[in-house]
Amino acid sequence: MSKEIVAFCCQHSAYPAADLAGKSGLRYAENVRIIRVPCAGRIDVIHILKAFEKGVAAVLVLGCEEGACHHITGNDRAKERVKYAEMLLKEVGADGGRVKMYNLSPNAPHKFVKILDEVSKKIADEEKQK
Amino acid sequence: MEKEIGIFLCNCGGGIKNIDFDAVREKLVQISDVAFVAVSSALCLEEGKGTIVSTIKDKGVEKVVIAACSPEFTEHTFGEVLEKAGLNRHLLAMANVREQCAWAHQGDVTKKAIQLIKMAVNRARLLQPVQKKELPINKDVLVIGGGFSGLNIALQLSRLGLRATVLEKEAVLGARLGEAESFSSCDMGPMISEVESDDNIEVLTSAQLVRIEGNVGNFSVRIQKAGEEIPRKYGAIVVATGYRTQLMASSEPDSGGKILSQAELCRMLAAQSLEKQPRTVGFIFDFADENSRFPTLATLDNALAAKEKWDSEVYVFCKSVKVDSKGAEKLYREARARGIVFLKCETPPKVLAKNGRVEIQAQDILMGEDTVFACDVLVAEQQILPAEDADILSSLLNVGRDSKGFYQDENVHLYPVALERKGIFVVGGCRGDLDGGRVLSDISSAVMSIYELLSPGKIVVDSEKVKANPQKCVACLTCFRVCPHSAIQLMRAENEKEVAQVADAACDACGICAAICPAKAISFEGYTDEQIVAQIEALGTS
Amino acid sequence: MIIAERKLMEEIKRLVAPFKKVLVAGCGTCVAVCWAGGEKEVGILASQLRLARNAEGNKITVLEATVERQCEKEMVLELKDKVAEVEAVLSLACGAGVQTMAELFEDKPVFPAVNTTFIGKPEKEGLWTEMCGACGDCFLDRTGGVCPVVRCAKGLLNGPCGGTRKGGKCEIDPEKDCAWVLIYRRLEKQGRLALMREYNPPKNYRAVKRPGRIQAVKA
Amino acid sequence: MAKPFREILKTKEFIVTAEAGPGKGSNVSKIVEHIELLRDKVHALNVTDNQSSVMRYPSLGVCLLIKEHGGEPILQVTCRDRNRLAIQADLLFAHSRGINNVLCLTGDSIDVGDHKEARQVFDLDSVQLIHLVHTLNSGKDMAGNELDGATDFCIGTSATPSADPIEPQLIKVEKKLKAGVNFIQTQAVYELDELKRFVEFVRKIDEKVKILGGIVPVVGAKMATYMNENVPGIFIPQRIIDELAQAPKGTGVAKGIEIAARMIREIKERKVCDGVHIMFIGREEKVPEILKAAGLL
Repeated sequence: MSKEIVAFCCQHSAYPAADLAGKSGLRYAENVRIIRVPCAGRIDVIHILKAFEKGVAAVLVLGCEEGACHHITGNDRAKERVKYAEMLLKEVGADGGRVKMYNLSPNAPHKFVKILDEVSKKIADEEKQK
Repeated sequence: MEKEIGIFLCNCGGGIKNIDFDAVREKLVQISDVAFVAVSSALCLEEGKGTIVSTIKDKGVEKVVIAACSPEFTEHTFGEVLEKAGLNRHLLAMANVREQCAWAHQGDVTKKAIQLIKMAVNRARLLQPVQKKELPINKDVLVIGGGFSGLNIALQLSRLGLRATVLEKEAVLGARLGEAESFSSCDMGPMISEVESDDNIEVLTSAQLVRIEGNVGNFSVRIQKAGEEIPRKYGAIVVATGYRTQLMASSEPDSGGKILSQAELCRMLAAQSLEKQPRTVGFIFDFADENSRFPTLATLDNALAAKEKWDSEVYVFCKSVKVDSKGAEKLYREARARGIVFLKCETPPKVLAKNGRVEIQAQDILMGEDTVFACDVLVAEQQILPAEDADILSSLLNVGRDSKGFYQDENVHLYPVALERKGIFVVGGCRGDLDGGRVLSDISSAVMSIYELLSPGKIVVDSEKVKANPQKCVACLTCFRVCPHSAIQLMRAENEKEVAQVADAACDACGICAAICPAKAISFEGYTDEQIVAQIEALGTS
Repeated sequence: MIIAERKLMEEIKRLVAPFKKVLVAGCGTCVAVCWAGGEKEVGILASQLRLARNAEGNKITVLEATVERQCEKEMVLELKDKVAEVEAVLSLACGAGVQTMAELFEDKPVFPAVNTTFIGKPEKEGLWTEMCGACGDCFLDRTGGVCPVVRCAKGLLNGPCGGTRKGGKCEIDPEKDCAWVLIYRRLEKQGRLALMREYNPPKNYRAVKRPGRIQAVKA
Repeated sequence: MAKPFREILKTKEFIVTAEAGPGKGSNVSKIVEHIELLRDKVHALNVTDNQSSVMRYPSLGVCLLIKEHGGEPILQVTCRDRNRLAIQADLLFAHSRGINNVLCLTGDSIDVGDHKEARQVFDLDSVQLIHLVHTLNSGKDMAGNELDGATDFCIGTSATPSADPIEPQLIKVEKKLKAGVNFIQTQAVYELDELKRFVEFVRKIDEKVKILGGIVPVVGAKMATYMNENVPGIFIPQRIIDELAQAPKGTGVAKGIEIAARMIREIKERKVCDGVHIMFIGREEKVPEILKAAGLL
C-alpha cells in the first residue's frame, strides 16, 4: 500500500466536500487519511512536521475559498503556515513540495477529488523517478 | 491498562458492503484499553441508540468511539445519546467509515476502516469532558443610527418586548432621509413620532458610541452625549449607520443650478409653482458602479416623475441598466413605454456647461458616433460610499469591512446581517448599496436573530472549551491580535499577572489562537495538539 | 523586550552533527513573545532535527523542554536530569540564557539555536523593530522619545545625515524611517523644535564599563 | 603655488572647486595625472575619504601629493572610519604638512560600501567634527589638554538642499553655521530654486559663509535612475532623466556635460551662490571640458 496522504480538512468546507464526494459516488485514491479540524487556521506547522516525521507521502491543508472563510482569516493564516512549513522542510532536505494548501467550498466534491488525484499522481510520478 | 474505551461499529443497515466488520472487530478488540467492539446495523435509529446507552451503562466505559457515517450529521445525536448514558457528550470520537471510506473507494476497504477507527481511538483516549454553562445576559439592544433601518428595528424589537436605545449622531432622527433620493420614497414623519412615543425605545440624539468592552450578551459601552460619557450595558448591538452619497458632477462649476442631485430634482418636482419647467432633463448613472441598486431605482423613478409632471424630454445616459431590485424591471419598461430615451455608452459622457444649458457629449454605442445633447437640467450620477465615520466605528467595534469599505457584505458564512463578532449585527445602507426590498429583509432577519439570541435571557456555552493556561501564558498578545471574533481579552485575575482569557460566549471555536500561541498556552478541547498528533500516530501501522 | 531570530537549519545541523542524543531547551519569556524560542518553536526545531537526521539515515533522539526563564539559575536547574541524559544542549534562549545554561552544565556543550538581535517592540503582529541599544546613557529626553543611537543607521546625535531618502526614509533602507525625521516631526508636534536646534556634544560611549555589572542596594 | 583657499574665500570671485577620487591601490600615477590636469584650473581640489564607504587610497595621501604638485587641497574627513583620537591625530599631521582646508562630513553608511561587514565608528558626527576642528584651532584637544602647536584650519562642510523633507536638514545646517564654517559645498543640485531657497536660508544666519553649488554630471538615463536608487543624497529630477534618455546612443557623456555646464552658467549669471563644486568621480579628466563649456576656462 503506497504511503498515506494526510488531509487536514476544515469542517466548514473540505470535510463536507469529502462527504459529498462519497455520497455522489466519486472515487479517489485510497491512501488519503482525512483529519477533521474546526478551521484550516487550527493547523500549525508542528502538525505538518509531525505528519512527515511519521513518514507520510504528503500533507494537504484544505480550507474555505479565499474571502469566504467562516472565521475570516483562517484560510489566509493556513496558507502562510503551509508556506513556512514548506521552507522548514526544504531546510532539512525534505521535499517542500509535499505540503500544499488548497481552497474549496463545501459544494465542490469534484474539486476535492481533482485535488487528491492531482497530488497522488504527482507523488506516483516522483516515486517512479526515484 | 484499565479498559475505558467502547467501540460501536455500524454497517448502516447493510449499506456498507466493502468493509468486513467481523475482521474489523477482531483487530480492534486486541487494543489493550478497548472494553468492547459492538457491531450494529442502525445505530442512528431508536433501537440502535438504545443499545448504545445500555452497553455503555453495563460495561462502564468512559470514552466512546463510533465508526459510522459522517459526524457532520450524527455527531450531535450521538452526543445526546452519551448524555443519556451519563457520559459527557464530548467524550465521543467518530470515524467516518461510510462517506469517506466505504463509499469513496472501490473494492474492499477493511484495512483503511481499521486505520480510521484506530485514529479515532487514539483521539478518544485523550478526550476530556466539556461542561455546558449558562451565562445570564442583558436583553437590551443598542441601535447605532437613527435612519430608516435603525428606527424600523427599534420598533419591531419593541413589539417583541425588547428594549432598544437608538443612538443618532445628528440632533434629529431621520436627518439624512430628509433629502429623499427618490420622489416616491416614503415620508419618515409618522415612523419618527411612533418611535418617540414608544416607551420601549430610548432615543439619544447627537450622541456617539466612544467605548465598547465585553461581548455578546454583556457589552458594556460608553455613550458620549452633551460632553459627558454615559456608561450602559447591552446584550446586542445593531449598526445601521447608512451610506453616504457623493455627487459625481464633473469638474465644471455648477453653472447656475443646472447640474443637480437626485434629491434636488425631487424638491423641484415637489415644488407646486415652478416658473419654468425644464423642457429637457438628462440623467447620468451606472458608470461609477455598474451594479448599483439604489441609484438605478432613484433614476428610473425620478425620470418617470419628470415625464409625468413636466412632460419634458428625458434622456438617460447609462452603461447597462441592471434591474435586479424588486420592481426595477417594471419601472424600466414603463419608462421606455413613456418615451424616455436610454442612451448606452461605454465611457462616462463629458458634461459641459454652455450658454446657460448643460451639454452632454456621449459616445452612443448603438449609433456609433459622438452625439451631443443639450438639457435644461442634468441629474449627475451619485456614488454610494460608506459613511464618513465608518472606519472609526469599525475600529471601535473591531470588525472588518469589505474591499469597498462597507461592512461585511462579501462573506458567505455571515450573510446577510451577522458580523464576525457574535452579538453585533449590521443592517441596511452601511452594508452596501441596497434597495428598499433588501433593506427590509435585512431588518427582519436582524430582528429575528436578536430575538432568538436575547429572548431566553441566557446563553448556553461550552465552558472553557478553548482555554488559555495562566501559568504558561506570557501575555505576548498574539492571540488577542489574531482572534477574528475579538473573543480574547487580557485579564488580571486577582493578584495574578495579566494573562490572556478566552470569553466562552464570544469564542467561535476556530482554533487560530491555539495554533499561533508561541508558548503553547492555549488548549482547544477536542482538537488539542496532542489529540491531532495522536491521530497521525495511528498512520503507517497497517 | 529582547528580540531573537532562529538560526538557519544547516548551521544548527552542523552543531549537533556529532551527537546522537540532544536536548532542545526553550525559554518562556522574551524569545517566546517574539516567536523565536518558546515551547512552540522547541517542538518545530526538534521535529526538524528528527526529519533531517532520518533523511540522512543517522537517527537522532531529541528531548524537548521549556523553562520559564533561562537566565535564572534555579529555573535552568529544573533541566538537570534531562541534560544528564543527553550529549549536547541546543538552547533557544537569548545569549544570557545560553550562557547561564553553559555555566550550570559545564560538562556538556551548550549551543545557541537563535541569534539575539536587539531590544525592541512589535510594530505589528509578527514584526519587531529595534528600539534600544542599551548604551547606558539614555538620550531620549533630548529627542522627544525617539532614540537616534540605534534607530539612526549611523547613530548620529546631530542628525539627519545628508543621505536621507525622499519622504524622510533612511539612507540605507527605504523601508525604514530616518530617526531624525521622526524626531523632527515629534518635536514639531510638541512645539519643542528648539530642543532639536540645540547642539549635542559627543556622547560618553563608556557610560557602561563593558562588560556591565550592576550591584543593586543590598536589600 | 596656488593661492591659499582661505584667501580666495575673502574675494568676490566665482569660486570653482573640483573633487578627485583616489583609486583602490598604492599606485598613484592616475591621481597625479588628475592633479596635474586640474590644479591650475580650479581654486581647490577636494579629495574624497573612502567615498561611498569603498576602501581607497587615503584622502590625506592625495592631499600631500596635491601640495607637492603646487595645488590647493581640501582634506575631506568623515566620521565613519576613525574615532575621535584618530581624527585629531590625522588633523595635526595634515596641518603640519601645510594642508589647512578641511571638509567635515558625516560619511556614508558602511552598508552602501564594499566592506559591508565592517564595524562603523561614528564616534562623532559632522557638527561635532566642526566643533572639534575649532577646538584644535584654539590650541586644545577634545579632552581640554593644551596642544604644542595649534592648527589653523579653514573649515567647510556639506549640505543637501534637495532633501525631502527639507526642514530637519535646515536645522542641521543651522547647527553647522552656529558652530562656525568658512564654506559650504552642497550635495548635487539639479533644481535651481532648491539651491536658491537654501542660500536664502543660510544668508539669514550667516552672511559671510561661501556657498558652492554641488554639480554632479549624469552620463545617461540608466545611470541617473541607478544613482537615484543607490547613491545617498542624489535626487535627479525626471525632466533631466528624460532629457538624457532622448540623447542619441553614445552621446550620454557629452549630454551630461552639457547639462552640467548649463547649470553652472545659470548659477553664475543669476548669482545664485558663490561658486560651484564639480564632482565628476571617475571622469576627472572631463572636468576641464565642463569648465570650458560653462565659460569658466
